[in-house]
Formats: sequence, C-alpha cells, structure tokens
Amino acid sequence: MSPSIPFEEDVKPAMATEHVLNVHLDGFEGPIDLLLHLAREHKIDLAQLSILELARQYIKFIDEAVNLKLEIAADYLVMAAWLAFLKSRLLLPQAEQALDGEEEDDAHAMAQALAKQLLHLETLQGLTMRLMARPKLGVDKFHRGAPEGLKRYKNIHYIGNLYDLLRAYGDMAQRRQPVKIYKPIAHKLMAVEDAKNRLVTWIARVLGKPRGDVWLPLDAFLPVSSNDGLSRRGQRVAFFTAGLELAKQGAIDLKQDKAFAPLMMRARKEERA
Amino acid sequence: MSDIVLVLEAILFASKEPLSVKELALRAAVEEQDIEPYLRELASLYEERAVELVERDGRYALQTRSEYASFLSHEQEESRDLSRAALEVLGVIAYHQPITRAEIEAIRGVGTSKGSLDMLMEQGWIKPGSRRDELGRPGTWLTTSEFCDAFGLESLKDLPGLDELRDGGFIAANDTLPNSPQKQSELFEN
Amino acid sequence: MSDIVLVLEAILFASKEPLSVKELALRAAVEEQDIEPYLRELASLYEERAVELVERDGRYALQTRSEYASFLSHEQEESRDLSRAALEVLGVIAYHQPITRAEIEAIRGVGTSKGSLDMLMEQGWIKPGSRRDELGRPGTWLTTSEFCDAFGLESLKDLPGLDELRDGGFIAANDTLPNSPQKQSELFEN
Repeated sequence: MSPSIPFEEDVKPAMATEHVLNVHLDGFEGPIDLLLHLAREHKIDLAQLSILELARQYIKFIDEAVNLKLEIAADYLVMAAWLAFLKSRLLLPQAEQALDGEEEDDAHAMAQALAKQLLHLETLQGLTMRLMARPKLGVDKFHRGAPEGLKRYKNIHYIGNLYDLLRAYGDMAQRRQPVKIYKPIAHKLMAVEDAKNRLVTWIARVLGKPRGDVWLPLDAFLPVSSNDGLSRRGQRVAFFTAGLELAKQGAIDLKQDKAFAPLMMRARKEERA
Repeated sequence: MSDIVLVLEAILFASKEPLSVKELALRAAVEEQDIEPYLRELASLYEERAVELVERDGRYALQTRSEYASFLSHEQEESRDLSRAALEVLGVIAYHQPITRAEIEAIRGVGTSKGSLDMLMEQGWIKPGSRRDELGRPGTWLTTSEFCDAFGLESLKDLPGLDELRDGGFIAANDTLPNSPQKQSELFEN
Repeated sequence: MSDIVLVLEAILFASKEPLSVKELALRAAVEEQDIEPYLRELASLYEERAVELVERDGRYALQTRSEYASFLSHEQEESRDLSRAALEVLGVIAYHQPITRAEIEAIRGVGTSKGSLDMLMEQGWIKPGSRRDELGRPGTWLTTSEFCDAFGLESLKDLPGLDELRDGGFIAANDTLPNSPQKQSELFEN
C-alpha cells in the first residue's frame, strides 16, 4: 500500500481528545455529526437506543461550550433544546405517562427516528472510509503512463434528398425579399420657383439702370454649371414658365421674333396697368 | 492464440482511457456479442503478470496490479485532499444515488456547502442525474464511471458494504442502483 | 518467473517516458549490472504479443507493436443530413445557375458562408462555372452530374419548375420569385 492515502487521513475524526473536543465545534459537520462523535467517544451503542445517555452527553458538551463563551451555531443549540425536551418526555413518571400516552409514544418514536438517522450516517461514514481505503487509481494502480492513444476519423457523407431541397428552396422563396425594388433616379431639376426668384432678383438689379431695359435671350439666364442636356432642358422649362408668370404680372416683356427663334426677355420699366 | 486477442491487447494497451465493449468491438471489427471469449483469453494472458485487465463500470482497461504500488511512487499524481464534508457527501451519493441535495442533507443532518458538490464534480466523481419528478423538480446526483475507475469498482454493485445498508433497512432489499450497466461478464471478479 | 521481471513490467507500463537502465535499477531496487537478464526475460514475455519492449538510446519502453497501428485509428463512416443553409444554397444554384455568390446572397437575403459552398463542392455537387463578364469578373457556380445522381434527377430539366413548386405547395402563391427561374437574366434585370 502506498505511504500516503490522503482520504483516509481526512476521515479520521478531527477531534481526538476530550480536551480539544471541549474547545472546538468547527471540526463537526453539524449536530448529527457531533452526536455520532459523542456516541463513539462514550461508547454508546446506537443500536441499543441509549438515546438518553447520548442526549445527556450532548447537552453537557454544549453547556461546556456555552460556558467557554464559544460561538455556537444555532442548529447545535436547537438540537440541544430538542434533546432536552425529548429527555424530559422519555423520563416522565409512569403516572403522567398514562395520562398522556400519545405523547409518550411520540417521544419514543422521535428517539427511534434519531437513533436510526445516527445509525444510518454512522454506517455511511464507515462505508466511505472503507471505500477510501481501497487501492486507488493513480495512487496504487496505474493506467499506462504513455499510451499511444486511439484516433478516430470521421468520414461524413451527406444525404441528398430532393424533397428537402425543394422544401428549403420554397421556404426561402417565401421568406426572401424581392431581388430589386424599382427606384426612380432622382434628377436634380430646377424648380419654377427658383427660376422666378432669379428673374425677380435680376429685374430689381437692372430696373431704372442705363441699358436696364435691353432684351436678353432666355438662355442667358441659365446657370452655366449645367452641361447635362436633361438638366439644361429642365432649366429652360423652369425659366420659360417663370417668365410667362412674370409677364402675366407685368414685371417683364417677352418676345419671339419667329417660330423657334430665341425667346427674348426684358425688365419692364414701369407698371403699365 | 487468436489474432483478435492481440488486436484487443493493442487497442487496450494504446488507449488513454477504459473502453466499452462497443468501442472495442468496433475497432477490432468483431461483433459485440462475440467479444467476451477474446477478452477472457486476454485477461488470462495477464493472469500472472504485473498488469491486469479490469472491468470498470462496463468498460475495460489494462492497469498495474496494486501489489506493485510501492515501486510506482514516481507515477503518483498529486492528489487533492478532499474535505471531510466532501468525502461524506461522496459516500452518501455513492450509496444512495440518484439522490437530491435535500436528501443528502436529510441524511447528514446538515446543510451541504455548494463547495462539496463543486469539488466532487471537478474531481470527476459525480455528475448531475435526471431531475426528480416531484415538486420543484429537484436535480439528482450520480457517481461517474471515473469514480468506479478511481476506486476499482467493477460496477456500483461492488461498493463495499451494500448489504450492511440493506440489513439496516437504509436501502430497500430490491433497490437497484442506477448507472450500473448489467455486468458484461463475471470474468473479472474482485 | 522472477518477481523483478514483473516489477520492471509494472514500472515500464506506468512510466510516462522511456527509462534508462540506471533509473530502472533504482526504481526496482536492483543492481544496475544485474538488470539486463530481467529485461531480456520481460522482452521474451511479450514476444508473440501486440506489445513489445523496445530500447532506444539506452532507454527502455513498452509500446504497441507497429503491426497493430492500423487498429489504433478508426475510420468511421457517418451519414448526415444537409444543413438548412446548405440546402438553400444548393437549391438556389440548381434553379439559377450559372450564378455568382453575390447573386446567391441577393436571392437568399443573407450572407452565404464560404463553408457552405466549400462543403457542397467537396461533396461534388457544385463546381465553378465560367467567370461573369462584368466588374470584378466574379466566378459562377453550377451543379454537377453527381448532384443529379444524388438527388435522383435524370437531368437538370427534371427539376420541377417554379409553377410546379407553387402547385405542389412548396411555395406560397405570393412569393417574390419570377416565374421562370431557369433564366437568371430575368431575375437580375436592370
């Protein structure tokens, strides 16, 4: 057997002597564990239901701990109170018991249940120690130190299924967005309002000035930046429409010498009603 | 000696972990139901040797016999010391699986610090089982195949002292532990 | 058989690396000069086995014989269904070929992972077609005759038309696919 079995050491009760016992509660896993320890310590046979003796030892232990002003978790105190209650019930004189038979049965049942729980945990603790005492892999027994290792390759074949293909294609068709949505090209065309504003500005500038009433061709008003045919045609339309409107208001004069000749414009000198 | 026995030897010798009959049969190209005699023959080849063929939770592995432990101290891994609480929890789970945390606490009479379960799971010795079909659907805990590997258990039925728990009335006589596949064979009795 | 032979067996089996005579002697508690006969005996124990004792640069190790190497790697055939995405991509290619990746994405409305195309090509179901004569000269995709074989089609012409898909309930009447999908030009006019 190997020199060190860590588990075995772990399971040994942490508290070996009564002296240490009196000072620490930390080593115990709760009241049941403490009860088990006390049972072992005082050689109380759980199977014989000597719960009275165990209760006495437990209460004594807790009392000592309290006297030493140790911090005691509540569940230890609850167990002590419960055991005190149980003890008093179990010790009731016969006469009183006769009066209160039911409770006496309860007390015995409770004592029995506690004894069973203690026995159960004690059995499990013993078995766990036996389990830990078995030869262990990595401590007493070893797998191969340098295994070559096994490899696994997967050859994956996909299965073609026409139904699935059509189904997937169909579902996608339902889900999908139209490939292209028609979006008209937005051309930047001159608005009539814009042309009119430009003409009004021009009128204000030339009115009453020398040569202010000279005839100018409509095309002279078009901004030079526009080379593209569509936009130039758009400007011409805008100025023509604006010109008609201003002529109607009497702000300008329009004339065209013959069909398809340049359209001429001039600011009107004064209102002719 | 059959070639298949030697193929099984090669596979088990090279493997990093115990192998199931299924895996062995697949790799050795033998029918699963035919594999037992070959395994028995391989086991007999190692009968008087320092290495033995063992079955652990339905899986097979070659490993050194514990008699040679004293010569193998070089190979000992640093094992983490489990707390007393964790060990006790492990014992309770091993003997009563599948078991809920509340049931563990009822048996131990104390709350279970989450650390115990964490540590045992990190060690690879316990795993969550299916949820119990009762109020709150509490989760259950089971031991793993690695647990059987670690403690040399052919199956959970080999847990020491199961009869004591049965005699004490702590587990039902007909209680069948889960997680313990039918023994592949009675080949490798301990 | 000497116990020392078995001790050496255990040591060599469990060791993570080949061991020198010196190390072996130390661990087995034998004089260095006495160890060779034991090693020879150990080697003979494995003479007709799948395992052998080898010596390299004065270091010894037990290892699986190379004759058995083929059993240590196992090839596994596995059939799988195509993923949803792969089916869609394949369907789009089948109905709209030759088609560029950008067009596949436009039709599906989602990005196409390169993985899907790679996988379909690896499977032998699609192949690259000629490059499209447009900006960037993008490559196109076509289905192969293996595709037809795998999906039980005598030829691509047997692929049901979109009208038939609609009649068959594969596509709802309000879909947005144009009517004759085989002509991809209609899809991408403009």
